[in-house]
Amino acid sequence: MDNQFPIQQIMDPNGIIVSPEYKEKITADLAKSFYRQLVRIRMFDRKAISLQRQGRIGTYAPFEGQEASQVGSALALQSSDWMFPTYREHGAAFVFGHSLRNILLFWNGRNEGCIPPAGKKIFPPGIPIATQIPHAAGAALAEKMKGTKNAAIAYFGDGATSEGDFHEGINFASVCKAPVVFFNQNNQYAISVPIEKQMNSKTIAQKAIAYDIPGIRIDGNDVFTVYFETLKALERARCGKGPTLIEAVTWRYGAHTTADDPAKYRDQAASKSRRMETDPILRLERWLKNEGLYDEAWVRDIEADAAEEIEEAITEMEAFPPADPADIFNHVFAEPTWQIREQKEEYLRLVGGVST
Amino acid sequence: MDNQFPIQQIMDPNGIIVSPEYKEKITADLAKSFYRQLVRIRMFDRKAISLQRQGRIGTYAPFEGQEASQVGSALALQSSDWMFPTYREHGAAFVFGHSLRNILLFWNGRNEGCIPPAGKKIFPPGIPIATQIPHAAGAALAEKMKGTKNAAIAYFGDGATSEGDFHEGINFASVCKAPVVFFNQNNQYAISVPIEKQMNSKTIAQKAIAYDIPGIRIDGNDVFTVYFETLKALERARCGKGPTLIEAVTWRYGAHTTADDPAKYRDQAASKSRRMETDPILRLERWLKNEGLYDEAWVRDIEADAAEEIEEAITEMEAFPPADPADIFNHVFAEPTWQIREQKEEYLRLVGGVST
Amino acid sequence: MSTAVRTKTMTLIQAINDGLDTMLADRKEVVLMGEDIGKNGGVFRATDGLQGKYGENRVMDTPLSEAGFVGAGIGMAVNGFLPVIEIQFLGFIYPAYEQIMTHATRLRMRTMGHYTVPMVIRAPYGAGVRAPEIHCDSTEAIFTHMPGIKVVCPSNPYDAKGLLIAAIEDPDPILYLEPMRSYRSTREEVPEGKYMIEIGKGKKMIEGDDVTVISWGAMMPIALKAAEEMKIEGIQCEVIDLRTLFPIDKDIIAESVQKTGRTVIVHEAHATGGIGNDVLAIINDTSFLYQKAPAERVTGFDAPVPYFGFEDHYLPNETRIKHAIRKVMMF
Amino acid sequence: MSTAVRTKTMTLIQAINDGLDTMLADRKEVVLMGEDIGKNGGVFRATDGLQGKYGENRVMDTPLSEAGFVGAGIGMAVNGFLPVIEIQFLGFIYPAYEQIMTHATRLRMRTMGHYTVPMVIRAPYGAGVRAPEIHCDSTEAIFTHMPGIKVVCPSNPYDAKGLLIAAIEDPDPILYLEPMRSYRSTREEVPEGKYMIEIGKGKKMIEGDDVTVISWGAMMPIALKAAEEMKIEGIQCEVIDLRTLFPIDKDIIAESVQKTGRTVIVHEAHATGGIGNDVLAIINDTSFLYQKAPAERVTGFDAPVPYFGFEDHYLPNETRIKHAIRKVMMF
Ligand SMILES: Cc1ncc(C[n+]2csc(CCOP(=O)(O)OP(=O)(O)O)c2C)c(N)n1
Ligand SMILES: Cc1ncc(C[n+]2csc(CCOP(=O)(O)OP(=O)(O)O)c2C)c(N)n1
Ligand SMILES: [Mg+2]
Ligand SMILES: [Mg+2]
Repeated sequence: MDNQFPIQQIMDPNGIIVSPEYKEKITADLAKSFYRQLVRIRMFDRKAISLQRQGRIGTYAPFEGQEASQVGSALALQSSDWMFPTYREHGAAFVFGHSLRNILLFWNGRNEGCIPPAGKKIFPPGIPIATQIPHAAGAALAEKMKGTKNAAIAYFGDGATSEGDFHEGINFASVCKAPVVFFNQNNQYAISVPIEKQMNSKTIAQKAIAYDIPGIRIDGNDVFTVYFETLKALERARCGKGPTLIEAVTWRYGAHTTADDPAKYRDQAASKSRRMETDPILRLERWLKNEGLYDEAWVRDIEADAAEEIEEAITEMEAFPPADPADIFNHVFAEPTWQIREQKEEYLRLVGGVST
Repeated sequence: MDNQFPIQQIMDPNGIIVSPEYKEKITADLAKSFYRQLVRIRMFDRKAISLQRQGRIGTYAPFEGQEASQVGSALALQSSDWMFPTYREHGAAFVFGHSLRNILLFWNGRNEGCIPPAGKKIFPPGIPIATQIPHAAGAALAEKMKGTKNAAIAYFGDGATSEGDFHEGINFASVCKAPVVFFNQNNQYAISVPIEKQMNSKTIAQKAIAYDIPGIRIDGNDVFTVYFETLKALERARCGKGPTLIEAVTWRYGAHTTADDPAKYRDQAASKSRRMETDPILRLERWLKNEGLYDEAWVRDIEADAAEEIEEAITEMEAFPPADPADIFNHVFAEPTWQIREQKEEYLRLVGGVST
Repeated sequence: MSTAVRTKTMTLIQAINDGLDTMLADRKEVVLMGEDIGKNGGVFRATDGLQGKYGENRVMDTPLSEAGFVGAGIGMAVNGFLPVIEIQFLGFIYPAYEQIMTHATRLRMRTMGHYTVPMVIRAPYGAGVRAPEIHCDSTEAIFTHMPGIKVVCPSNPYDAKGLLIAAIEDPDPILYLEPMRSYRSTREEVPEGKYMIEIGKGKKMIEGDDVTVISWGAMMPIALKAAEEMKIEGIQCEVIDLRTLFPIDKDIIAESVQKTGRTVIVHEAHATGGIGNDVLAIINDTSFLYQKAPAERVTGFDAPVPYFGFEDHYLPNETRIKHAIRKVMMF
Repeated sequence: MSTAVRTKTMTLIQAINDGLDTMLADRKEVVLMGEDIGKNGGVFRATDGLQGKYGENRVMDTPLSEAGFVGAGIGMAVNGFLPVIEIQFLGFIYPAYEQIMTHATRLRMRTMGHYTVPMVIRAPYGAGVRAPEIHCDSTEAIFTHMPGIKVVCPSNPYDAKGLLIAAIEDPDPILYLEPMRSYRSTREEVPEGKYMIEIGKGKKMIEGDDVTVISWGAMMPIALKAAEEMKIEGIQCEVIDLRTLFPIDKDIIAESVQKTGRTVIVHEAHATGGIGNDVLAIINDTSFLYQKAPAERVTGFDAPVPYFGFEDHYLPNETRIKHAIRKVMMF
């Protein structure tokens, strides 16, 4: 089956374009905007890990190694589209326009972190695996029923494909031709469980056949392929042709979360060699160099900008007002029930707070 | 996709063998034993509907039209295999050796009807759609772990393929190569919902690709195909080659249950013409006639035997002792908790019963 | 209610159909979703005729996947629609339990009101109609325990329509339980057009000074009958129809129990963890000193709902209710 | 217990690991199933080292599908095995709710004892460890309401091992809840080898005459601390660890409440529909006339468990418990 679903690639690990038909489409501007986002989110990811180590945020899920999948797919969206990320796609959410301060607040246990900037249709990071897949199908169907050209993208991992919600959500979307892209980041592990124990199929793309929708398997570390294939799938969605399943084959270098120790279940040497060979940023760097577009000063600028932006977000996050216990009660229903009113009042009286 | 999964057939609607390689395998004895079972379960089915109309049993789910799928698959089992039927496979269960009295008791709202004869591994009819699929996977895995050559068969309808449990159960079985056959009766309707609204795929067999297991699409009204393909799948299972998904394309002539009115949602003319053209019993009758094996007296004997057997079962069912309220309490746990003890005692005292 | 309002004689299921029809006409965001609700009009005919009238986009047959279509409904609700989802029987809601528990009820909280889920889930519940297993569950308590969803349950045609419209208009998720055995058992006058029964308010069905009898849904007719029969023994029951199971009308309970000092709670669900215990808690918290006897709970047993051959034994009946009333009187 | 039994100092999570190890060695039908329980030894290390010791057939990593592997576990249990299934966090059990509700708990009833499901489901529960959302739920009540399954919850290493072994030996399905915040908070002496704590029996942790404080699991240390602190105010609390949440030890509650006449119940779960109400029902039914004050419930609020930035406010603490104790004393 895997030979029916070869991994599609536009740029190989050496930064050489192997699908010449894309040569014209890949402009310097486009490539540079990709590079900037890749660097930005990697720097954020590393910083977040160190914040967690310092106890300045809670458990954190890093994505280093998966940046091309997140950047390429997020940049393919139009700004009025919907995004349904999981706990690992804050890179994509950031690129799509989420607030970095809010992303940090999320990882610091604050609901405020779930609120996207005005006008941005980003769902809170999905925690129960695969449950966001039916949501994306429904939100996309709603767009279709309203007669817009907006689409939705749902992210999920390889492990998520085992859940019933993966199956039910895609089946639903396929039947009603909802404008949605199911974007799988196959990083080959669900925490400690390797893909061979997760499924008997060699690819995730082939699961699309069950729903008679296109299934595409791509090199998730090649930002060009990710971008152009997502764009195509979104285009199909907007034209009423229904959903697409994209399998972006990738790898996380580090731990599942900062609470995880990958040495328990896999040889970290693989991560090391992948870092050298198939890294998404290095690869684009090689292309930029091949094209003579790589400019150290420009890279330093990008990095400096990103560093500043990240520091600012951290400052804002840390200056954020402390959690207000009233908020536990204020958002259960539009109008609080008597239980909530009574409990809130009693608790706030007890802690000497003021009912807000 | 449907041309990748053509409907396999050994005997065509005119009772002609179209797959000559089976000619030798189809002996007169085999064919006659199939015929006897087909007649037996159809007679039972019709009788059950009339019992329901007379208020002698509760709501009943008829299977007329699907007899070949049930007989062929049930006869392919070995007696130490496991059967996981739904509410529509009492035909298969009967053929596999279930007690007709108990089947009737089940439809009369009696738990006693869920108990198979000693040594027969038949699960109670599955009511929540698709939930039996993981059970079959687990029971089959248990056989494998015990080192037996026993297999399991799980029945389910076309509608069931939309449920998460279908997906999770098959995925689980495929990963651990459990010896189980997933036997789908695609009667093309889930109550009123036609298959086009149930799924975007043209076949159910192609869903096997998602799990990299064999998916086979067969004429579910051809008892020979059903029998030989189920036998093959069971053989694969016993050899450690894992599960198979069989899609038996068939049709129910009548209502979903006696509480349903199919005229609300489909043209019953289709059922009429199918009865003439593709009926599973008529087809085998045509073959028997073509072969000169059809013998009116023999058929009358079969029918008389079946009628007698059915009447006996009805008599037994109706002579069965009335429901004992103590049984509500007696089988919740191996040992009743205090709640159950107290509630039982109080209730039995109130109705003047004796605690048993 | 204005006296000029026209009414029509309806069964409970007709009142539901009428309520759906009213809201489909009234608000274009309303969409119905579920298994067999289209051409077939629902296995109980709750949606009969509606697909013909409003089209396949407004009245959608879904694939057989409760998690899938409840999840999709959440996505639609967040994106501007008002889904009214039919679960064919309450016993088949369990596959959607995760979607309801982790999303429908929490999206408002999670996003501090940025995303909300104005969705109604309708589900017939309860035993007593000789249906197969699992079709007869009465598991409201696994939802009333779940913050973020309200649970309502009408016992008569008038309330059925008014509560349904209120549920659809409510900005939060609502589980709307339908007493299946009362679907066609009685008819009454139901106003045409739009009206609402306030969610969170119970109703006094009979006044009385001796014992407060609290129930709802399919148990109401039985509770009312038992109360009526107790008059022969000189016992005046005050019967309350809760109508909303979360948030329960605390005031109506407190007021009545403070008058009678005696309580009998009747429900189909299991005793342990049943809503009867929420009522006990309300009495404990509001009316402790008024109690003249321990409250009695007449409920389904702490055993799974049995096969229908046994269901008459399982279900609370007049005999058990009267027994409990006598017990609280004689304490 | 014989005095010759050797013991070892263990945390609660080590005691669970030791209990699993003991039973894997003792009964060849025991198989462990779950996500990440193999090489990884579980995200909390409950199964650390066990796959290495007993092999992949006895300690199986499953695909990420709670309904699938709980359903498969039911099939295995019916077919001769004793599955011990890990749900990574209680908040991820909801996809398996249907399998538990309609099959694990009902197969014995359905077949009048012909098929049974001797299965244990282990799940860490509760807030207080700064975990992401849904990882912190305490939803035991949606299982205690479900007839056919028992629910147990240890608060200390000794009980953890003894209850786990009893659960595995029990012929019926058991939900075994693990207080995640107590996994490593204390160590105590735990006997080597096999021993059992009787399911359905609570334990008196402190004797006292004034107020009965009832709790379990992760709330026990806090309840004990509050009770200890009340001594300064001259109030002697009797503290009971329920240990089993269904069937609750009715006798230990009745006996204590009949002595003190005052009750405070402490749990993490929401007040409405929480097990606190089951305790109220037991008091109502057994000890009505002994009550000197309405019972107080100190619980999680009727709001979803919030993000961890708010969880210290959400969780019952000593202040709230002491406040409740004073309240029942001053009534
Ligand atoms: C329903 C559910 N079960 C279990 C978990 C615990 N869990 C969190 S992440 C994870 C693995 C997910 O793997 P995958 O889908 O491959 O995504 P990745 O983390 O690799 O991005 C698990 C089991 C969960 N969050 N939800
Ligand atoms: C989880 C669940 N949802 C809904 C139902 C109600 N229901 C009973 S049968 C049925 C249709 C099943 O169709 P299919 O799987 O094609 O089987 P068939 O009845 O055609 O044999 C439905 C929706 C159910 N039993 N379980
Ligand atoms: Mg992964
Ligand atoms: Mg069907």
